[in-house]
Amino acid sequence: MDAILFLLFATLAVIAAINLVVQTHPISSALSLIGVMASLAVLYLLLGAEFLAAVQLVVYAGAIMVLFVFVIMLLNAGAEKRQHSRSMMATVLGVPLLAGFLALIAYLIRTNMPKTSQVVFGSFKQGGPQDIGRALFTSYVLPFEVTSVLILIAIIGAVVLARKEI
Amino acid sequence: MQLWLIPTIPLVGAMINLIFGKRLSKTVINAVAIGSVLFSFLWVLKTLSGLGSLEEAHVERYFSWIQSGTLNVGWDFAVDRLTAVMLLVVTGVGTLIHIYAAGYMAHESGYYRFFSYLNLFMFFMLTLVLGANYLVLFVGWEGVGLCSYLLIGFYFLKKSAGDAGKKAFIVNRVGDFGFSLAMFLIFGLFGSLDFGTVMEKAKGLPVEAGIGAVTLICLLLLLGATGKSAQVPLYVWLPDAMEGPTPVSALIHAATMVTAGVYMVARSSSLFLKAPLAMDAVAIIGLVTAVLAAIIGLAQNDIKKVFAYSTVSQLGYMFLALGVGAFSAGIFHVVTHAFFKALLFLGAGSVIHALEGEQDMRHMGGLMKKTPVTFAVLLCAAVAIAGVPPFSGFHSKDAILLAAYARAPWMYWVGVVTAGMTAFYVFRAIFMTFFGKPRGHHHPHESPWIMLGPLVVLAALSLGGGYIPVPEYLEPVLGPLHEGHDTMLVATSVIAGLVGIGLSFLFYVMAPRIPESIGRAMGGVYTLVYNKFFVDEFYDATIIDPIKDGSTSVLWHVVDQGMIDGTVNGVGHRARGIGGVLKRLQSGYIRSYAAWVVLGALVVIAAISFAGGLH
Amino acid sequence: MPVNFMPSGTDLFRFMPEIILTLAGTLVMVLEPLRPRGNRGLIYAFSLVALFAAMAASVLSFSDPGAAFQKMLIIDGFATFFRVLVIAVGILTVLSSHQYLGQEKAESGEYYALVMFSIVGQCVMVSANELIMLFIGLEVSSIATYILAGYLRDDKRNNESALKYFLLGSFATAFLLYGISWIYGLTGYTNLDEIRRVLSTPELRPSVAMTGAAAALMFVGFAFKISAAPFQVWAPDVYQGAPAPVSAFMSAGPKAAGFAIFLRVFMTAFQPIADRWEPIVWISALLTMVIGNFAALQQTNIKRLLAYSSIAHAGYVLVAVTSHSEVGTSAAMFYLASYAFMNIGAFAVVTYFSRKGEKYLAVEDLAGLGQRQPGTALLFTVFLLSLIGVPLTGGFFAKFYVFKAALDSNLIWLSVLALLNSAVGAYYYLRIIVVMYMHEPGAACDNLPPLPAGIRATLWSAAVVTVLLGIFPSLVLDFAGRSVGFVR
Amino acid sequence: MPELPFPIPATVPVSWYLILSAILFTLGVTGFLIRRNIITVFMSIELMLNAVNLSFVAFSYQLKQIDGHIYSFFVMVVAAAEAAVGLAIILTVFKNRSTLQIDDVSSMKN
Amino acid sequence: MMLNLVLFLPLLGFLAVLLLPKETARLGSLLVSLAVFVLSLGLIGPVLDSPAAYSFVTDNIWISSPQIHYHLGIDGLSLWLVILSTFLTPICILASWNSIQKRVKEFFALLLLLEFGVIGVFISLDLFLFYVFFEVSLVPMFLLIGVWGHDKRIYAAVKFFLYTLTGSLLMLGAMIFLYNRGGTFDYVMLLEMLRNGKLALSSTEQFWLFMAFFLAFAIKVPLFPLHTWLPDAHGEAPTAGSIMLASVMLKMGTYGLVRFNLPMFPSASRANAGWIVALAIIGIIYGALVAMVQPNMKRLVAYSSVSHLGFVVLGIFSFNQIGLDGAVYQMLNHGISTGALFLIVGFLYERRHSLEIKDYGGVATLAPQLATVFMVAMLASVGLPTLNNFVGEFLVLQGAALVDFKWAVFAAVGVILSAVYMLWMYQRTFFGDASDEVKHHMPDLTAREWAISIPLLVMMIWMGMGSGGFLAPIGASNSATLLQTKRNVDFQVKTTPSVLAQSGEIKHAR
Repeated sequence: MDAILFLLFATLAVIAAINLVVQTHPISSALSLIGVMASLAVLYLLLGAEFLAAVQLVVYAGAIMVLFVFVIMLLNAGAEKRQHSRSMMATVLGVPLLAGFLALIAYLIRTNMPKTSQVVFGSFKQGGPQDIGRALFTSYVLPFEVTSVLILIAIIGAVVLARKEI
Repeated sequence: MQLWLIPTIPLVGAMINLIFGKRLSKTVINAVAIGSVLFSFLWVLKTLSGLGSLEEAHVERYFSWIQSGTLNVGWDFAVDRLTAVMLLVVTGVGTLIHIYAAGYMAHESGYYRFFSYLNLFMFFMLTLVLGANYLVLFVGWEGVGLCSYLLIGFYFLKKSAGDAGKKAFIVNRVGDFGFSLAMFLIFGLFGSLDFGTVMEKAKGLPVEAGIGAVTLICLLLLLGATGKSAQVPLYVWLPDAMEGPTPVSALIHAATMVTAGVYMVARSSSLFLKAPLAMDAVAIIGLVTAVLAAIIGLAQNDIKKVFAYSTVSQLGYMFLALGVGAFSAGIFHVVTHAFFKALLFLGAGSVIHALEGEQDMRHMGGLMKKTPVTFAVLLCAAVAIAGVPPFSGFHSKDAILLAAYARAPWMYWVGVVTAGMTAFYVFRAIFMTFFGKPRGHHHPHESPWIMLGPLVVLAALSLGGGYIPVPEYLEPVLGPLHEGHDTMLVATSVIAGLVGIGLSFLFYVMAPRIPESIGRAMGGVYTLVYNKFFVDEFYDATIIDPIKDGSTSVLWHVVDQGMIDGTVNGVGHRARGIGGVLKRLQSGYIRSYAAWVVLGALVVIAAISFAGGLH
Repeated sequence: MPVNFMPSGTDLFRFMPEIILTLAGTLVMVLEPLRPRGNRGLIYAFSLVALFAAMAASVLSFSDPGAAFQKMLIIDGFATFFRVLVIAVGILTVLSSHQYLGQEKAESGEYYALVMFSIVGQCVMVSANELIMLFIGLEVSSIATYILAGYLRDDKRNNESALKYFLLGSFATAFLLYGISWIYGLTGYTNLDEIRRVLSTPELRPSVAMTGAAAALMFVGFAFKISAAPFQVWAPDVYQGAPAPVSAFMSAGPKAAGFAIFLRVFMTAFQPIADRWEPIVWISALLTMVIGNFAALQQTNIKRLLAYSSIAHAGYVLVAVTSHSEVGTSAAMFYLASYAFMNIGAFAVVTYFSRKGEKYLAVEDLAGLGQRQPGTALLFTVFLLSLIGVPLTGGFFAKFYVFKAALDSNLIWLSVLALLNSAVGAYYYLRIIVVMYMHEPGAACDNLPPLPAGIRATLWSAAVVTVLLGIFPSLVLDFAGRSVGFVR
Repeated sequence: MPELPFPIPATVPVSWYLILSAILFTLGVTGFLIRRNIITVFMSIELMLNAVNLSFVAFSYQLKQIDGHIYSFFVMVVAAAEAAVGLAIILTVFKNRSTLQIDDVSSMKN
Repeated sequence: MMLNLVLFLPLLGFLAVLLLPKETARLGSLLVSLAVFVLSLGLIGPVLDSPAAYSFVTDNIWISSPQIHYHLGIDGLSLWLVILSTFLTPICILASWNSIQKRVKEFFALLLLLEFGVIGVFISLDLFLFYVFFEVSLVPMFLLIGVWGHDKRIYAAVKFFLYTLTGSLLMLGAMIFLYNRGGTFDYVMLLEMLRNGKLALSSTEQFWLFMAFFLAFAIKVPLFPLHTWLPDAHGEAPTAGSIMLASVMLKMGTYGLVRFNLPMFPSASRANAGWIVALAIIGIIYGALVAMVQPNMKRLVAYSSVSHLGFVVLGIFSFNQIGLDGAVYQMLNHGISTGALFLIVGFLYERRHSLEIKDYGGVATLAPQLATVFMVAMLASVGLPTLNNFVGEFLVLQGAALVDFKWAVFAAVGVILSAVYMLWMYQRTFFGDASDEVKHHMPDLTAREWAISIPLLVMMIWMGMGSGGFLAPIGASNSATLLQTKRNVDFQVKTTPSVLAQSGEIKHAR
């Protein structure tokens, strides 16, 4: 059952990701990305990351992706124009590079990761909000606080770059 | 005995004239110039009389010059009998020529400069003969070369004068090249450059059979001597040197400086005696020079050039003497030659003075009446050089020829033929100048007595100088002359001289057509001789032009600018080229940049994961 | 795991510089709407005060060195060295920005706040002892810098610069993160000391190949930040396009911080597999030097030229890193310090000279500066000579220590190549000197405004430090030498 | 449940998750390299970050630790901040150039 | 203290001249340089007392880690070179008195900075300190050429800088290597360690270290084929720049060879002497031949420097007292005589504003004093006895001849050629008829010009006639150097003159 769920959503994620890559219209890509995120949320659940699965859906797929869609709409971005690609490097080297990259990483994982440790749904139970919250406000209190600076910067950035007059 | 005063006084004179001369009157300049040389002469006399018989060399050491490791060279002067003879000739003839020059140069600009240079020359010449080691000799050696350069180029507005001066200096440099190499070997071999030490040690060496160190030294010294004394193959500068004022030709290029080579070889006689091969080389070079110059002299029309070739030829005689081991005969000839050749030049100067600068004998003639004193003194010089007994040239030439016969008869015969030619061309000059009808448009006038006075003195010496017992005096230094007194041989050479005079009389007084027809008949040869066997042209074509062109087009343009600088600039250019390629990597496209990142990541991961460490 | 929600006093004390800067940045934002119309000097002065206070705090915090926040941070000599350095960079940046922003009519509190936040990020980076902390510090610093690069939003070059920096930066950060995740997965830790312990204990040791791959992925991220080849591609475009003071800032502050984390991670956590990464860094160092120096030869835009030069200098620092010894680390620290000052000095001249809209950026525009403004030209010359590495400047000792470290570790070929590279590098710096002094003054040198006080202060302080480092390098080097003992 | 022609394991190893993560990461990179719309390129980065997150969570599961979750959480926060700033930058680019073609933003080069 | 004063007074002068108003620059720098000169004369006495040891030693630690000493000292080798530098600087300042009209202050200040650098080079006893000064002297010269030079000045200046920098960087690498092996940069300590075997270098190491040092110095010398920066630099430099470059800066290379290469890497020095001598001899002849056909006076003199410096290198690598003494003496001689030549070419340039020989002719008529001064300098340069160059060339050739007579033969060809190019140039410049341009622009020497020329002329004659006083300290310090090169030498070059060997009579000490 676990395996089927994994295979199902993994396939879904990969298909959505491929769709993201092959679609020329940014809106289609954005929707595909949301698909990927949703599939991943399921996989997170399988791995026992309940809180993350929720955040993935609510914050990531919800809030962040809405921002993307909003900007796409705002800019009225249409489909990519079919034009000759000018990035020589990307055009020539792109596919072999990527294939090589994936093969390399996959090979490393296949040969080096233990094959015995199976993912069993429900065997890992510390992924709930309570555990996360405790960790965040004890061991990880500093990064947590520092991320607030990050958010502040993001706000300032948006203000600086988007407002009318300085 | 204050030997240092002998050269220094002329130096002081030179400096005074050089620095203040522009503001001094001619009288003062004369007084300084002639006075200083005269003083030197007198001081020489005083010194020599004070030194007595001079069986041993008298050495004076002043201060250290170069001191490095085992090399220790000082400013040392020495007098022995050889030096004494040279000193007397140099200061004596020098004084006379200075006096003459005061008259000859009276109307030239740069008067002070001329006398300054002339005095400077005296300084260096005296240093040359007084030096007690090779290096001090070399100082004089180079110094006289410098003065020669300055005086030849005295009329520097004329390009030919500048060229001639430069040529003299450079050709001499080639000789000096040999001389300095010889010095290095001498120091290497003997550990010293002092004449005394070197000669002492040389006497202990065995006679060399092949080309050993001593022979090499002697050959290199010979190279030096051929430069200074205008021997084959380096004689080419001397005829050109006639661009200088005539007193210069007389003093430097006839009487004194050019004999420095002879002096130097004589000075090194102990070395040469150990190197028979080198001796032969000296003799043969002397002979070849004597003959070659005499032949060229036959066909020259410029009166000074005739005498110049004659000088070369006579110097060849001296070398012949040295080469056959008759060192004292060589020096004897130096002395007599100084008298009669100085006289010939000064007389020629008087003629030129009379004709206001004309030097071409074809435009002279019939001067006997107009300039009787000049004619008389020149005639004295001519009979002396022609070897007519009992005048001075006869004695010295005779000594040389006899010594040559003792060495190898064929040398004697060549010498005799040369003597005949010498007599011929000298008298040719006399006849063309003083006999016949005037061929120029000038109004000749006799020279003033300030010029004629020295001529007369020299004439007396030319006539009677042969009775000065120079070879005998030099015996302690240069060894005795081994000559059998063979009357037949003496007679033959005298006859050769007389035949030469007779032919000359026939050709240039009795039947002036003959030379022309001979010249026509012998067309090619005549052209060859007239053009001095094209030696200058040969040197130009084989040495000078290739060096100049090669330096310009190959070394400078190809090697320096092309190869070396080309490489350097090429590296720079290549670097910029690489830069041009590398900056093309920055295409400006974000996706390309990302591709670089991916490529880099791939390589880095693969390398770290699989390649492992280098160690 | 005994944990407290409230951090202890010691923790806060050791974290004081960041706190000061964060509060100051926030305060600036608060003050911004309240400031009197047209008077920007107040914020400028306030930022300076805050930065000086932060510098004092970081010096002060070193009086009680140690870890903070459950070993998230470690305040040691190394951290203090770089904290002081990046704050000093911040001070010089603020000094040289004031007039620039004024002339571009873009002065606002946000700019200073962003500079300070970026420095907070860098301070966190250099004192981070934990990969996640390091990552967050890096992001704080980077995101603030992305915005600064595009600060003049109506300027096309600024936009392009920001976009390129942002996209590629995020891209590289993803690689870094991927690497971090692997390291976490393989060792179970993100604490550097723990990672080192695991990697150096044979029975705990995970697969070397995969650890290596993880290290490689992290290397990609770091190399990108320090613009090491082949990840240097973004730097010229970004430096060229960003506002001049920001370029100065980027090439000094974030770069130094990037090197700091690179050094700390690789010298601490990955020291056990040093023989694996050393060759990579060797090649990368060489490529970086070559690309930087050679590509700079043909540049005509002075900002772009300085960008390539900054790449080349990263190469020299990498030579020091390659030697992976304590000597090498201290050499790298010295290099970064002296480079920061000379480079900010050079950029400050560019900032001053380019004038409104950065009109005058061609090298040729500098023609005759030596006559028109001898003082400025002299200072610029000092910086350029230092960049060349002429003795009696900091740049010389920087190179010297790098070569010394490399030869110490027997990297003879790399040293020789680095030496030759620095000869190549001399050419393009010389060209600037040549133009300044040996060309006839051109139009660009007419009507030069007087040197503004801020830039004057930047130039002089940078020059004084450069020369001081050139005569008494021990001042800094001794401290660096004492601070490189990572292994506790 | 009907028999399948090939046996389906009841569970899958953690490494499968990791491989999925690798595939997604690579697809993200692919998107970055081949897409020409700036926004899509940006979304590719988000995809890469998601892949990383998956990797974190998988490792966290394997190690039976919670830390990986925390890291994922921070990555999300960072991604959010990046998204805000990144989209703002994209907006300014669009305002100045009226284009979202990534290859058009290449005025500085060489 | 004295030595420190001599070193730092020019630096203080540099700063002072920069800060003082423009009008005082000339006089101020002249006074400073004269003061330095007078002070430097005070160095002579103590050095003459113990020329083989270092006098006026200052040894402090400058930088603690890596330990770098501020170690100064002066011995017989460096004494005259320091004096030469201090002697020529006031001459350069006077020579530029009128000819420099733009950016006056900077010019004179840079001359003083240059003096600081070159003095430092000659008295540093710490490798690192030496390197620092070696490089520091580069910058003022670069600017002197580049700012105040002639048409192609920029190319020349950059070429000069890059050439020299490239070589010296490799030397820096070698120095660091030595430090890593020996633990110190201090020259005296390193030498001691090399002597007693505490620091043993394998022959490969010695070879590469030798090469690194050699390359740096050979570029500076410059030795064929690394010389092509020199004609450009000289051709384009202002008069003072040319003088300092030729007279002092080239000596930094040969000084380095004697000071560092020979004693520190004795066996490598001996092993490589063969090809180095070959290059030196090629340089002698090649430089002379190329000089001969130069149309530009300064370039001609520059190529003549290549030739003359070839003699110096030849003497150094002869490995005997005579050759080495000659080489060091020749450094000084070349400094004086070539300096004088450049000076007088500068006089000509100030009058006619051309360096092309073809633009001259007939100068001797119009300016006989100028012609005379040039004549003397030229004669010194061609090695006329009684003038200085002769002594050096003679010693070098003698020293070379003692090792291998062929060396002397080839090298002596250069002496012939030197007369060729110099006299030819002299003839074309000074003899013949003067063109109108020359006639109108050729006043004779002024009092100031005489004042600069006379010291040089006096030195030429003094050094040519009485070399003893100069050679004594040089010889003492050289014999110490030679002693050092004889230690730990695992093999010897053939030092028996092949020619002399045959006569079997050679029994003299070398």
